[in-house]
Amino acid sequence: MNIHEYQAKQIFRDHDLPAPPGRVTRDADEASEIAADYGGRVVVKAQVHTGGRGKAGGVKLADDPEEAREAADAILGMDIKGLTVRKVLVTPAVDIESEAYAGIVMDRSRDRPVFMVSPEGGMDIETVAEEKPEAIFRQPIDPAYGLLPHQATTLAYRLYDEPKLAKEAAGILGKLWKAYRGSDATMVEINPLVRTPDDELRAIDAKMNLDDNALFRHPDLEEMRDVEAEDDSERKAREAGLSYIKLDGDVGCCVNGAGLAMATMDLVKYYGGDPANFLDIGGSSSPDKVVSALEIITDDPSVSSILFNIFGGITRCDDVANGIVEATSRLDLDVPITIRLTGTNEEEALEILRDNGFEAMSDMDEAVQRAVEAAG
Amino acid sequence: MNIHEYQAKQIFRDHDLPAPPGRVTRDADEASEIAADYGGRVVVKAQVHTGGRGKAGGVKLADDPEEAREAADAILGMDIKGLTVRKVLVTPAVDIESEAYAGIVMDRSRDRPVFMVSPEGGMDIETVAEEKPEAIFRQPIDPAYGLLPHQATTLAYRLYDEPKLAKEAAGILGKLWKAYRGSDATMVEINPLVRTPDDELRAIDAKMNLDDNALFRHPDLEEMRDVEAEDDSERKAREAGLSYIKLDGDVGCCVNGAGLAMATMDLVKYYGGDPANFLDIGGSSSPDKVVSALEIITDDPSVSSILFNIFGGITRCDDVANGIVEATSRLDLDVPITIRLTGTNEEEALEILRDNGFEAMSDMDEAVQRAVEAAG
Amino acid sequence: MSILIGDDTRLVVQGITGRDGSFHARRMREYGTNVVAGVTPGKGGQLFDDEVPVFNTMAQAVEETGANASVIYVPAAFASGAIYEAADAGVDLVVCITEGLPVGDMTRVMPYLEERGTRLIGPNCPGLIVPGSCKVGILPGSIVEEGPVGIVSRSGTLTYEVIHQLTGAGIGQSTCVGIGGDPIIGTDFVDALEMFEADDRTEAVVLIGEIGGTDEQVAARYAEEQMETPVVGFVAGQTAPPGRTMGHAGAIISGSEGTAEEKMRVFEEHGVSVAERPADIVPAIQTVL
Amino acid sequence: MSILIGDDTRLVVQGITGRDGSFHARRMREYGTNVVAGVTPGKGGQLFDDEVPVFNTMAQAVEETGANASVIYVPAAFASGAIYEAADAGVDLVVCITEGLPVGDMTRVMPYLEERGTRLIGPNCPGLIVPGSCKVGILPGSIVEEGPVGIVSRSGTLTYEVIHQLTGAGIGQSTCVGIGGDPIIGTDFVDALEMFEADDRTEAVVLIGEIGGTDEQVAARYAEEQMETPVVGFVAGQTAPPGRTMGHAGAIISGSEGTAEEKMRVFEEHGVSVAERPADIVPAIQTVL
Repeated sequence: MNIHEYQAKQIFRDHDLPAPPGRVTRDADEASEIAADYGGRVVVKAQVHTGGRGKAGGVKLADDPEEAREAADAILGMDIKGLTVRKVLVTPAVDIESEAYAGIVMDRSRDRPVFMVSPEGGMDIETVAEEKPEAIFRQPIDPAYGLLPHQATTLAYRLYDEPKLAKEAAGILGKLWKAYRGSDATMVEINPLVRTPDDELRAIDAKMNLDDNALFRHPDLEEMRDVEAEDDSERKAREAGLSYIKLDGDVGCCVNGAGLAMATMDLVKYYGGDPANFLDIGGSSSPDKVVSALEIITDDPSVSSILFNIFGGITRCDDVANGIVEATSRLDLDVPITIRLTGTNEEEALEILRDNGFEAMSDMDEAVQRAVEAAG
Repeated sequence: MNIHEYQAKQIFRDHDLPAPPGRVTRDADEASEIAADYGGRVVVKAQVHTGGRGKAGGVKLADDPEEAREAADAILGMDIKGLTVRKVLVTPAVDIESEAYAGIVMDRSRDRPVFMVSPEGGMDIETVAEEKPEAIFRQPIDPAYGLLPHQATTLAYRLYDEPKLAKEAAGILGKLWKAYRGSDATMVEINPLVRTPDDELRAIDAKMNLDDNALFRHPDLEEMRDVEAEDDSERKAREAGLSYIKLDGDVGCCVNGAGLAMATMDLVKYYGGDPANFLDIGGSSSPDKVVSALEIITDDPSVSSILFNIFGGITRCDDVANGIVEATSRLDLDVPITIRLTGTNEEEALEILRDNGFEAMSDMDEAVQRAVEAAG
Repeated sequence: MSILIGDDTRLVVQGITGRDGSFHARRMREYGTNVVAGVTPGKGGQLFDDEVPVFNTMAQAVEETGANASVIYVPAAFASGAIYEAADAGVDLVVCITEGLPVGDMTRVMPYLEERGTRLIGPNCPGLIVPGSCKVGILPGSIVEEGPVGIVSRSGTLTYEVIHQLTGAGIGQSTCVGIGGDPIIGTDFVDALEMFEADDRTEAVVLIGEIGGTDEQVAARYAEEQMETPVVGFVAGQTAPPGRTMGHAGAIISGSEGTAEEKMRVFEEHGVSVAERPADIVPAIQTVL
Repeated sequence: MSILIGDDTRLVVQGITGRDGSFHARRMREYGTNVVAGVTPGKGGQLFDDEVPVFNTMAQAVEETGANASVIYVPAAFASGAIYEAADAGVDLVVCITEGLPVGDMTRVMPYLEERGTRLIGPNCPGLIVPGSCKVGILPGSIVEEGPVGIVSRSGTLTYEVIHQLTGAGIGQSTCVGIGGDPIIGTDFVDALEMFEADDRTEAVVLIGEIGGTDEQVAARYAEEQMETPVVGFVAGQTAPPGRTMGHAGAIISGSEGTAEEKMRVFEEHGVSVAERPADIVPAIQTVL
């Protein structure tokens, strides 16, 4: 789960990390009031789930409350990489002597988190990795031990030669690890970690990704989910326990299993069509799930053909068939449906479908071709 | 460092372990008052650093305050395995349905702690190990992971079949691990862990050994040291940074290095003498340490001959020689001293000693023989 | 012959009294798997289906029955605990069907298993099946057939699809292994390929990958350098957008390395036959057999 | 030849600016040890004795100097941290002279080192010396002499005594290793015996044990089963009372196994020549050489 900068900074502050104060608002007038409260120069920052806000004009300096109002007004409603800005963070500006980077990501090839720091902060770490790879320092973390004190110190000396600064940075890295581990994050980043002219260190930007699978033990973090930022249909799918991602095509796909769902999308493309979505109705799917799935697919106006591809294993084909019958009787469907069913309780399913005027096929390629043709 | 039952129980309670309440006193009248406060039956228990209190009569049941006074009066001042009882613990008696054992010790051969439980509690675990080894269950603990929840559960089911009791026991074992780890203990024991007739679990006795090397991070635990229970000379040695253990013989030994000190004692025995002590003056020994060492040795009235055996490495022989000269000028020594010095700055040392009327030898066996003869 | 499981497998079902555990314990027994025990804390002493003893702990189950493998059907919050417990009890193989394990839990589980030499399949996997002999997990027994092809896959139903097509074409399987769709898994492609290479019944291997990570690339290099057995590869997710998690927690493209195109390119580079569609797998296998 | 250290050793001194670290860094350099760097956090950039560069971290020291071994002279509270740091920096050998490390710290250090293949000598040990070539630790260089006898010991000064007597009798040493007196140590008797057995310069080994634990017994069995090189054993603490810690944290008799008598009995049982006194070691070695 992605969270916003202002939320990540709240987690930072809860872990005693030096994130500057800030308040979030959806209103330009309030942005101006916040700026007045802080006094002096502030930064107004778009809160959206994507990088590259700065380049897109989503981050603006404001010298006084009036400028803050103007900045907020310009940013709110802005479209950044397809996402609408609904909130801005107003935060006192910090003087910058130099910028560093500190982050923790999961290294899949080593089955463990890796801590990364670079004295080259402020830009995308991927850009640094390309342009100046020797400026990135990595420390794999033994998950049973966590970040060891000497590792924090060693990383800190990669950023600062001065013992006083290195000591402070080591403390910050230690707390960053605790924030990462304590929140079950899969990614955390301070970029830039700013050194001020009077040698203070400040986390000027904060990014965090939380492990969806671990949210059950963090109800407070689950509340940070920005349901507004989600696509409506994706939210609906999540709430129904379905895995759904909207795409640009016109063939709506309803499949059981993520791998088969991807393979089905690929096959739609292979036969000249364009998949409208990824949708996995999951393992033990009840008729209810099928109803929700069909609702979500038909809510998408681009969909001009619907394809069911079900391989019954734990999923029972008759459950899916019942779901299709139920959903089509409730919804006023005006797009053609192609159904492919095979596996557990296939016979019962075919009978249910036939009894309700549906045809079903058993070959995946044929079904996909039919659905692509139906989309026209 | 050994601590008393009442201190271990305090650590237990700090970790939310079900140790019954109790108060400690040196006074039989106060014991009676405590018993009156608690009301009902109490147990009066000698607080000494040794096992086998029960057999020695150091644990008594008392039905009323007057009996508690009598019990305390009988126990206070009692000698148990050479130790004088100075304090008793007065604690409400608990009804016993069954007794189990739970403990954690360091397993040197595996470099890790091992958790042990047995449904056969109340007696010495060594006795159980001998008489009914199949009733002891062991779980080595991975030090980087600590006691894992399933390990606590598995051990708990070794003690109780009933899920409710096993669940409670698992919680207790988890807290016992935290008490062990959090105190840097080298041993902890609940024996017996009592099941009451109404199915409550209670830690009726508590034993803990703390790692001396880790006390620097537990100033609160360091305060639990019972200096009264230490031999005077051993306390003095500890305060002077010396390693000293009093023995029964008459040849006082002053050696640098624990291994050489043991080998010297062995050699005294080999040549027909009896070592009066183990004494290691340590690595970088100053003249002051030598003075303290000589004071401690000469405080022992059984000593009739003193042997110095010094192999200079980090220890400089001239430092030791100066210490001997200084100490002998301050103390009124009436026992013969045999000195063996070799290694770093040996020549300077010999000169210092000669100048002050001492003779010194360089062969260890000769020196030991001489010291044994001098003891008569 | 087979890999990992077979007639000698003595299986414990962890979570046998739960909804999924009991359902699949029955399916496994029907298939002929030797389910010697079940474990559910607090339900020790019961008999499952009047025959399989249930224990409170894995340690007791293994002591009493000599079990050497376990399969886990417990909720995600308790699944890593079940894996640790199985490892401590000393079984050689642990198959974790449960999905949704926090990745942080898995990072800590892995070194614990490695130190103890315990092999994990999964989590978030369908398990494995040796046609005609033994099934551990949820793979449907009805679609498999004895034969010479080993199958290793990150997917569930896509694997069933492939098996179904192979069986339909008269090509049986030696062992089918679903290694799971999570970013951190116990047994990876290379581990499975190594075992298939050593298995004298397996004459060809189908490797079913998907987007995310670089395990397919590593496997391709391994196949070229260490294997004589031919490998046919398929990669799901050619149309998946970058940066989105496609159902499986591990199926997410970050950077250029995790794309299907790249994986298929590396397959080809290292002599692994690439199947563009699932339906291309059957002819590809017929070619190499 | 020698074991563990030699002319190829490139040593970092951890804690080089401290009292003990600086003193012994000088002694080691005088002896000819190639001290390539020192580490003291916050003192990076200095030169020790105008020649040895000091770094803030072990990682920097190893990167800049290609060091392959380190020796630790830092206070007990920081010593386990220094061991972890050395392991992460990638040196092969870490020698920890510091005494007084909490045993709990050591239990956690050990598996960390094992996973990384880092060898630890100590803690609470005098280190090691190869006469005429290299010294790492605090063993006095003046008492050793090149020769055929390997020495491994849990003690410090007792080892000096034995070396002194051997040298006095004209018997030189191949390598002398003090493994330390703590209950948990990195390299034990068996590890050292294995290396001595493989070392073609070592023709006989003196093993100096003491009360506590069962390492001597394990070593005796190893010597009998795995070694051709003869071993002479000595055990200090024949007169030590049970249950008391004799200076070394590891020297405590608990139960019957840890007594000197038992250890000497097991030595004899397994063909290790037993020296009753230190002075018996020289003739015993002369017999086996």
